[in-house]
Amino acid sequence: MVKKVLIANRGEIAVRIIRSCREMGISTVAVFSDADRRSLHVRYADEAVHIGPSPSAESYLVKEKIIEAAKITGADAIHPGYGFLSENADFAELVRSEGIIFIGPSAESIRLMGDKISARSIMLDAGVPVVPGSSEKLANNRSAEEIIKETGLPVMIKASAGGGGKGMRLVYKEQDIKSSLEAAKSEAKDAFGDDSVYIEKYITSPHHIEFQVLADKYGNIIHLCERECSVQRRHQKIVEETPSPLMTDGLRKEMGNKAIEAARSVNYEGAGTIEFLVDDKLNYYFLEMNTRLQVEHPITERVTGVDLVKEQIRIASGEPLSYKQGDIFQDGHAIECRVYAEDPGNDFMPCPGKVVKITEPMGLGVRTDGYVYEGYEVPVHYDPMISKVITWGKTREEAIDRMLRSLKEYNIMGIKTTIDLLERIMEIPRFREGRYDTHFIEEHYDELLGPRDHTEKTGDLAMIVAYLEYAGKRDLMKNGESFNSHSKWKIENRRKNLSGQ
Amino acid sequence: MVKKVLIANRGEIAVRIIRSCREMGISTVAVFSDADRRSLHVRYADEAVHIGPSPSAESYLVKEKIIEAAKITGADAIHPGYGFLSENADFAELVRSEGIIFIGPSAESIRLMGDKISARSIMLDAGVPVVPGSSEKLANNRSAEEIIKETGLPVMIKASAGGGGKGMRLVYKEQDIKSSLEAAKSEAKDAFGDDSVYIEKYITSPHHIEFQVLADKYGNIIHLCERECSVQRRHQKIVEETPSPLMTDGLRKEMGNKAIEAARSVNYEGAGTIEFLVDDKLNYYFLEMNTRLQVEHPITERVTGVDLVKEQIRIASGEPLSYKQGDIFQDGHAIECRVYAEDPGNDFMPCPGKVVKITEPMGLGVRTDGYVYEGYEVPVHYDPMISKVITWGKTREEAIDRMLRSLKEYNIMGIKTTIDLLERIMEIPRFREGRYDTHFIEEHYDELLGPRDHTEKTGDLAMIVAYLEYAGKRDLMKNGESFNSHSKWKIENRRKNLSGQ
Amino acid sequence: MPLIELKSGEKRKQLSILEKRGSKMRILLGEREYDIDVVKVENNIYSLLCENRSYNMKVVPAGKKNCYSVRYVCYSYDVEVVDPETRYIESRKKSSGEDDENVISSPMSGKIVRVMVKKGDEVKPGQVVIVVSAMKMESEYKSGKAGKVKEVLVNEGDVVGSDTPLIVLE
Amino acid sequence: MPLIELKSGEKRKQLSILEKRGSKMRILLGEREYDIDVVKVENNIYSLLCENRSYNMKVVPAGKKNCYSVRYVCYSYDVEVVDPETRYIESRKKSSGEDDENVISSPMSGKIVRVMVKKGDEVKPGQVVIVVSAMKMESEYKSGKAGKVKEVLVNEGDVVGSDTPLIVLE
Repeated sequence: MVKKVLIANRGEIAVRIIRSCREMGISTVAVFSDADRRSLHVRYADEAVHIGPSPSAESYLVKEKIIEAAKITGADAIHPGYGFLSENADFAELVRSEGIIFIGPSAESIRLMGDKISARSIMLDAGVPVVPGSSEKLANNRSAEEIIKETGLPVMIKASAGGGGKGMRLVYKEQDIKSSLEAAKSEAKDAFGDDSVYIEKYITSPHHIEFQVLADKYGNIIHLCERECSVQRRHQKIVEETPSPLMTDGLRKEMGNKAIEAARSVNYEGAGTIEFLVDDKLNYYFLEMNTRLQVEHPITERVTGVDLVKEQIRIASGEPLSYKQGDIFQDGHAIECRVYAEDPGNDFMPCPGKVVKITEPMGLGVRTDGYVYEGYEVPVHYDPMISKVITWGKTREEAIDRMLRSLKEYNIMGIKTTIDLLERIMEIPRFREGRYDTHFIEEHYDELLGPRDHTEKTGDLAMIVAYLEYAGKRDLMKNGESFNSHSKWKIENRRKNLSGQ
Repeated sequence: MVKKVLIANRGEIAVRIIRSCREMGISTVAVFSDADRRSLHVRYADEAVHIGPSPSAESYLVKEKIIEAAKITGADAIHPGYGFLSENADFAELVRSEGIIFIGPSAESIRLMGDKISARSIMLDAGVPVVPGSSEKLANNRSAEEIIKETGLPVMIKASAGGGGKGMRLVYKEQDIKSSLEAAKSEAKDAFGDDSVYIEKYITSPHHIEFQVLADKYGNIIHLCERECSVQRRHQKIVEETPSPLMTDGLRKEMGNKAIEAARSVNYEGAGTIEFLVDDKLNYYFLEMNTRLQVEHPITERVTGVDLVKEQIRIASGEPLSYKQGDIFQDGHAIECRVYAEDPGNDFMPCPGKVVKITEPMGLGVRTDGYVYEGYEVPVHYDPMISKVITWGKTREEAIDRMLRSLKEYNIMGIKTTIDLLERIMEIPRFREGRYDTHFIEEHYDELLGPRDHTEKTGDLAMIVAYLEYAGKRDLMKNGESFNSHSKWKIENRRKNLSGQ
Repeated sequence: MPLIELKSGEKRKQLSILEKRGSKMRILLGEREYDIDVVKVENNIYSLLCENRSYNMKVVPAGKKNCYSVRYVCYSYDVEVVDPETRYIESRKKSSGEDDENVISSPMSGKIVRVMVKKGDEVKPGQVVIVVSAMKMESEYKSGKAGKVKEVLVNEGDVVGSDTPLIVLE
Repeated sequence: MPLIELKSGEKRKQLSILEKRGSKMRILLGEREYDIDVVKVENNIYSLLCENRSYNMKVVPAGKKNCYSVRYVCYSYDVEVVDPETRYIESRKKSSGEDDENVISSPMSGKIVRVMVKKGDEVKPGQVVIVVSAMKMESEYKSGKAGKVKEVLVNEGDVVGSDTPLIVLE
């Protein structure tokens, strides 16, 4: 078994990985940039190594610095988390060539799945359905236009090297084909240095459903059921749940088997996720494979009881899977809500800054995975996700009610967050009924982001509180002592003085 | 269904009940004494009513004030929590006579189970084994001595009205019988105003194992398996787990059925707990029934998935049980550790005071039910329990490892707590092996409470930190600004100044 | 007690404390009287009881002087406390014609990626003058009005806090 | 830098800061030199890095002046900072024979249930002088030495904090 793991990441996922290592009795090494000296992963790990300036290109993305940190501390394994170098095949290769265990799949698997077009053709060979469209990079507009006509409008043009919605164009009308192709290529060139694009049939009312898989070194592969990830804004997930309200037992079995086939076709090892697009008629198409842990992995952990990070470490240590397919079932329902440091009322503008106060939701059926604390300054350099709330219920309804209760308890002051938006999502009837697709956010924009009704009285009380805070500060400046002080005695004394005036 | 619940309690259990009410869309009313104006249950409830001075005899124990608060706010139900008035039959009766729903069993059930001797004889009639000994209050020493000879030494003399270890005497030798009887009676008279005692065979190597039951108004009764509660100090539980390491499937079924019979014999309704004493040979004896929610109910919630407070409310609203016996199974393993505001190094002396800082453990498989927050002054008037940590694991080993990880994360500053003691309990081999009985704490006193080994280096670093804190405060007093300030810029500036000196 | 006025959105109300006993207060706000029991339970958090209802209200400074952002469950209020000093400054500003709108400030913290104007440039309303990057996203800041650039206060590569002045127009 | 001495249990060590750059310091403590990177991350919490090891250390005042209780995972240390002022007072006290042990203080907060001595009483070592109740438990406080009661500072029914002087002996 691995003895000391270096976590080549930061934020909540670094903390989450350290937690499982602790429970396994494995030592941990954090790495950090200038901006992260005060970050929780540095405080929480057994050891911590500084790896450079704040921009990730000069720290978290520099393979050699990570390897050096592992050597200095004698770490025998590296866990890449998600993002950063987690899907970088060269990094996986370099780590292994230095005699260090990479907690993840082979460089070859990462490469095959990293290129969307090669992944598509491998899936076709493995009998996994893919979205109708081109199977190769498009050489010129001529052949692209032909393929679009074959596939039938609407289609999606996508960058081959893409991700995050860049280099994507949706085409409804024939006359837009040429200009959209050009725009997608130019954007792809800018973003990824590669203007290759491919064509996919555009699915109306699409659902984003993914399957978690685990595979060991001995060819054993299991799936841990699905996650429904259709609540998205700007192609980024913000709410996920399992089971999917769309899923049937039969379809779960079928898609789960396809997910296993997909993993087998690239000799996959470790934890991975097969993403599918599913339409309203329950046709499903392979979208891509994420060859690492997902942000939303905790909902799977909650309903299956499997600690995915522990399984990753066991697999990387050469142990066979602890579970057989027959051991895996979904108990109850789990939902995850992502808390971003953003201002939803201002077009989701990032909102870094200092956390003045934080109160975590607690009690039955609630888990939070976060990393910010009181007084922590959320840095401007990295991803704005600061926390995830995961709730569980015997039923979907209970999980939603518990999520609402938890979000109302969750108090983060000093920075703007998506908590209020998430609360509203839980209240929208179409969400509660489980009838939503990836267009959900845009179709409910006003309900989710418009002003909230309120009463005259709460507005008045807010004014009174603002006054008391103002008066407390004023008195503090004047007398070096606040009348709102925590100490009861001070309050009493001051009141006596006042009444004597 | 009930619409508005008044919680006749305080602390963690009041907060925990409000949480479930929130999830059910039920309004909540808190009551509070002078000492509790700042308590979390007051802040967290929808409404809050002041019911008197700090001593509970003048507030939380005054039936009429509670009823009045319910009437003022229009609450249609009262949840008594545990402790305070929860097992007061007169209160249950009074509440109902005022047309308010009492979330708990009938006054009659409470009365029958409240008197240990009447409970004993009912159990004998219902075919539930009881500890060999007297079935009646003892009239005089003569008959007591006879019964002791019949039962066989060692025996335990117990106060009939008792609880909390008062009026109890363990007798090993014949010559001690008379003096022990007299001492027990005198103590019982002092503590409860009633000198009745009874005799029970003393079980060597005893295990305290209890069964959770749920019963509706229609005669449906189920059990939710056992809780092992043998880790105790001064007859108070501090660690509980489920399943019990001692339990077998067959015994669970048998004892579960006996627990159901026990509840049925008093026409029980609501959530209740049957406590058993189990010896090493798996002989089990009825000890008592708690006719209310238990402190340790969350471990049952975690392995069965049942929200016990929600079930209590549904039962009180006249709904049939949501579960059948066949729906109940234990998934994985759960442990609870109780955090008391006490100094274990100083004979568990209570340690009320101000919480300077608190960091809750988080992540996969952890639940905390607490009520103190940063700046909160734990009052001297009430129970010292401030929080409970509940962890879950696929296996008992994982649950213990997760508990250790959680306790190490749990940081409460400003008051002394049992957290370190709990950590040590998790580390003792006999606990890890599941081979312990109610003598565990006393038998491991030195390992649990002796000094901890440490290195020279950590001691040195502690000195350095003390110096830095001192220097920061000194500078703050001198310059109105600390060199340990949160702001990086201030530190930089000051260092520049220093180096320029 | 000096006259205190509170502004929140369109509303402007005068506040006076009529009575105070322990944590209990009687307050007149505009036309309405409130009997409240209020304690500051944590930094930035107040617990109010009013007609038996319990309000857990959170308050943080909202950037400008004497401005506070107050939150109660999902409701947010921006409240300005208009004290006599502020009123005096307000009236002086109006008469002298001073104007804060000549300054373009950053609405969020971030790193300056590109400064698209220099001293002396003429800018049009809506023209992008600066690009700031934070948390993997770039945002463009536009001028709210036409004018000539008097001064550029930041350089490319600088990390700025929110509400930092970036560019001054004449 | 003035000479600083630190006391923890039996140990007494002198501290001097040899070098300071940003958050990094080189410190000489007794005979050992430490290169540490230290930041105060929260009130009462310091993050230390020393030879790549990460220490999250918590510190709270420990009642007496310049005394701190420091915690690192399960390890607790009581540390006293002996500054020149304290040393001066210490030396003065020794010569004048003043003694803190004449005061019986409460080790915890609680309510005074019974005061068992009055002014002028003679007490023996180990004699119970006061009973305090907290959290449903009663505790007896004993005198550490023999002496005559000079003053009783509390009454039955009073609620006292920890480290409050209760009784003074002559």
